[in-house]
Amino acid sequence: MAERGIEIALRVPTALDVVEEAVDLVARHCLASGLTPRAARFNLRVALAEALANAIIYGNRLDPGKTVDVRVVVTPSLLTVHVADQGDGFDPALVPDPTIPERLEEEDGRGLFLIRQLVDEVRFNDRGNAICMVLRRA
Amino acid sequence: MAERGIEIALRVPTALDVVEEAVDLVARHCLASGLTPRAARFNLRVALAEALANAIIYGNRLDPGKTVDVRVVVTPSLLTVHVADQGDGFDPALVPDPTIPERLEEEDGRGLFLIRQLVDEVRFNDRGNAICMVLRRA
Amino acid sequence: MSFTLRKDPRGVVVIGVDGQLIVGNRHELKQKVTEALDAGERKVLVDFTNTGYIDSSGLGALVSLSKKLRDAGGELRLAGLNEDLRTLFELTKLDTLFNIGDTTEQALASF
Amino acid sequence: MSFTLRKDPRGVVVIGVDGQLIVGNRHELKQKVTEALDAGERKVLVDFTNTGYIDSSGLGALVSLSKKLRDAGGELRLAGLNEDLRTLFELTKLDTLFNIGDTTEQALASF
Ligand SMILES: Nc1ncnc2c1ncn2[C@@H]1O[C@H](COP(=O)(O)OP(=O)(O)O)[C@@H](O)[C@H]1O
Ligand SMILES: Nc1ncnc2c1ncn2[C@@H]1O[C@H](COP(=O)(O)OP(=O)(O)O)[C@@H](O)[C@H]1O
Repeated sequence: MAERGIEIALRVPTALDVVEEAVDLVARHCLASGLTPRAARFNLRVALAEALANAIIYGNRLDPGKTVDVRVVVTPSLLTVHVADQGDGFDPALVPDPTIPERLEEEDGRGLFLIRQLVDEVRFNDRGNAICMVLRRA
Repeated sequence: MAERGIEIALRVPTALDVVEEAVDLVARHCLASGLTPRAARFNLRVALAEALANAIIYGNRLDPGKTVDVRVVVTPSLLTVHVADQGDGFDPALVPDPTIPERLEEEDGRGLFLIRQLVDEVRFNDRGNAICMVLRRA
Repeated sequence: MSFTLRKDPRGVVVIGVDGQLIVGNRHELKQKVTEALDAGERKVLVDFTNTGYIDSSGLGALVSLSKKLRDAGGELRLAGLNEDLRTLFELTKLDTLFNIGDTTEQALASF
Repeated sequence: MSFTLRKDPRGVVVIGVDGQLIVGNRHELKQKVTEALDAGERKVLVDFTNTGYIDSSGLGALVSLSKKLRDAGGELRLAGLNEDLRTLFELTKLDTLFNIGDTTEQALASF
């Protein structure tokens, strides 16, 4: 694998039916860039699908006039996936743990939790409309 | 297929060994965006590989400090692939036809010709460091 | 992204998830199970043998359907999860909430 | 991206192109053929049965090798091109320059 890889950026329309294609594209690229097969197939796919769904539904509120920007940066040791929507953002610190007994039977609220479990590091911008997920390469 | 597809952009390092990965990525995306399998597998692949090789060799003159930008735009009827290098550009009108008898045994000079044969439209920017290749969708 | 439905002779409605269970189709699954419930069914098995992916919305749909069936004196069970899908249930601790069979046959036999 | 070399009992050096013949490896092919020429060989067949892709540099390398062999009283022939690869030769009119066999066997039999 090249130390200095291809950097890809996707402009994704605000539509849930393109999430799969976007995830496919990024997962293949990450696999080619040295992410382990299991991490590319599972950790990255799940985390990116959740981040995209949140960006489309909560961030852009399904407004077809808005888009979601995805950017993947590969360095020798890390893969960083940025997902930015055009919404108002939110405060991730206010999202409760969905695995505590009182919340276990809630229908929603597992997306962000799964992302945090599946990638090595999660960061947000101050406004809260851009998430950055870091995965260690093979 | 979504009418309004995902737009992808790649920043490709000036290195011949990443051409294949970049072509793979774009070809898959174009196939998913409604390009015919034959055009995605053959016409687009060959044209993009030639454009990238030219951008890396003649445009960026193999300077690892430079990059090549690839952008794919999908509209309902067309797929447009832009390849821009950071070189001085050239005048494509001065490139001779490699199929005339006097030139048939030349070693080089078939890249641009193949591109023109394989895509539906070819345009350059004024400086000549960015090529735009248009393919009709299925 | 579709669901198949069959009634097992042992009195269990088996719903197969073909492809994915995600935010885009979870309502369809909810509708299918609710219809079965309205028709008097109380035992539902969701079969993930042919499922590639479940997102957090899909997990949530299963949680709410499970509760609904339990409230009606029934039960929702799961089977056929591959390693990746099972990991999703473990990470979210939903493996403690569901009866998860390795295979459909095993789940049916013990229902 | 490698080349296999064998000597056919009929006196032809057969070079197989595994994967691709492109700007990045065309020099390797040139070297292999030049070495064969230096060793006295005059009949060379390039076998593309296992080749996925040839770029314009690869085509150019074949043109110059063909000329080199012809100048030495020999010949370079091609075989095993799939439909896509054959199209490349047709578009560039190089199909008029080369003797192209459908299969390696056919090309060898008629060399
Ligand atoms: N991109 C975003 N923009 C605005 N709010 C968001 C965004 N992502 C998540 N949220 C908020 O965080 C909450 C929790 O998200 P998540 O854990 O993914 O669960 P769910 O999507 O099931 O609600 C959401 O309900 C939403 O209020
Ligand atoms: N991106 C580019 N920047 C500068 N010059 C270019 C570029 N692309 C092509 N050229 C010029 O056009 C010529 C013809 O290119 P091409 O038809 O691809 O054949 P070849 O690559 O075999 O020379 C090149 O030799 C080069 O001088």
